[in-house]
Amino acid sequence: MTEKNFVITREAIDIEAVVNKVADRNAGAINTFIGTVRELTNGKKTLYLKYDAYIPMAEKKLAQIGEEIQRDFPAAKVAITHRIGELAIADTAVVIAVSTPHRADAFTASRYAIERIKEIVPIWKKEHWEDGEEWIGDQLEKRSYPSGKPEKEDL
Amino acid sequence: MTEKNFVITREAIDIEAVVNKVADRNAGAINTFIGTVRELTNGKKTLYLKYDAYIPMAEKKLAQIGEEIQRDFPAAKVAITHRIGELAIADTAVVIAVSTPHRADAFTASRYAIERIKEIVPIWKKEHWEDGEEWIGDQLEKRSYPSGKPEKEDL
Amino acid sequence: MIKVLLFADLEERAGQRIVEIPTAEMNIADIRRYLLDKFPQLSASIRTAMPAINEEYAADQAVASSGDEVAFIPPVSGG
Amino acid sequence: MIKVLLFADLEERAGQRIVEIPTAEMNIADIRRYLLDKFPQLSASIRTAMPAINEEYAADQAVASSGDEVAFIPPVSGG
Repeated sequence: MTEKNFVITREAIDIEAVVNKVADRNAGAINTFIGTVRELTNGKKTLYLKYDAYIPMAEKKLAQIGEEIQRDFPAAKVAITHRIGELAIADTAVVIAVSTPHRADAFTASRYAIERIKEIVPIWKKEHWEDGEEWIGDQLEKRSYPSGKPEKEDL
Repeated sequence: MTEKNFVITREAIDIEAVVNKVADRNAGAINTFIGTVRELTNGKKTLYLKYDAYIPMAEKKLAQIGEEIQRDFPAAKVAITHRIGELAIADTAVVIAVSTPHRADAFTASRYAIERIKEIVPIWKKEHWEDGEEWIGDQLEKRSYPSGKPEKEDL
Repeated sequence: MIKVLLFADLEERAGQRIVEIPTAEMNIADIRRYLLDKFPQLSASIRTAMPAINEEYAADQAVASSGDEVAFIPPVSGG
Repeated sequence: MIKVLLFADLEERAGQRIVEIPTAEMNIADIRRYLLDKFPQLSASIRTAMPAINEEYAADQAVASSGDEVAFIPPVSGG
């Protein structure tokens, strides 16, 4: 898996280009997860978003997610592109593509990748509403880090 | 949901065009399942495939799958394109796109759609190997139909 | 006249996709017998095929009328 | 000299992304204290930020040396 399968970009993401990175003669299934900017969250209207990232570490952590997937599914191919900068409603923020010989694994791995992005990849989203703006933290809302950092097994 | 979200075609499938059909201001997630032609199945080498379909009924059954998904996830948008004719290794046979406000539902619905296609949509695949060819039946391999037809609840 | 469609290996074995039965009414079970009489080579395959009338799956007891389109659908393998 | 990066609300509160600490060695806990001393307005946020050294998450006891890049990573929200 080459490093350029895991990319942070300021440009609009070409979905087909990400999918093509994982195309494979022995793949029977490709699962693609596309994260898009939603207008309404809990009834509150988003005007636009800004994403920022610690780019080199973010690309490294995306690649790590790819390696974690290949540990479970050695035949899998993974590509992830995340966009940063200002995004409008319905814009694509992230595209994950995973190919595997059999379809169940592609679903499992793609789901794993998006959850893992929300755990370990240094990317931040700032929501801009009509009445203010805020950096959004920890969308997983599944755990807090009382020690100020994730436990070893989370990273 | 318009009927043209559910299409049988003889042309190569434009993945981005299928995804665009489900784009939505209130979608936060789009899951895409892409079925591709795999070269090796149980060690046997496929040269190419031929798909055939009962086209009007197949499009109707794809639309029915979309309605079944909306019964469970009313905010979901669904589009499915299945290609027929002769396909080469790594060609795309089917593209399913589902958008939902929240990501878990997009995964669930997309998985449901591909399993359901393999149950009820009148499309057939003929594998061509070096030493022969065969129409492939019931890839689910989960049930047989002793009565010669699926039970009512399967349709 | 009832129009009957055969697909995949059924079509291949029969050597044709469309069979026209010159009758006003016939139920699915009788249509299956009619086809087996005309194409004995369908024997194994037509038993596992699902019948449909006018693009909806139908039971063996369902009756097709003149103008209806009946189809025999072998186990599907799309995706 | 240790280079420290602040992101998201940390950057906004500090008014800068890069802080340079003129020292040969310092552990993460001490770097956090150094930053709080310089930018008291980071108080709430820096406690929930994860430290990293040279692009890998690191513990509070980990020691950064001159030339290393330390980062404080607020709860992430990509995807």
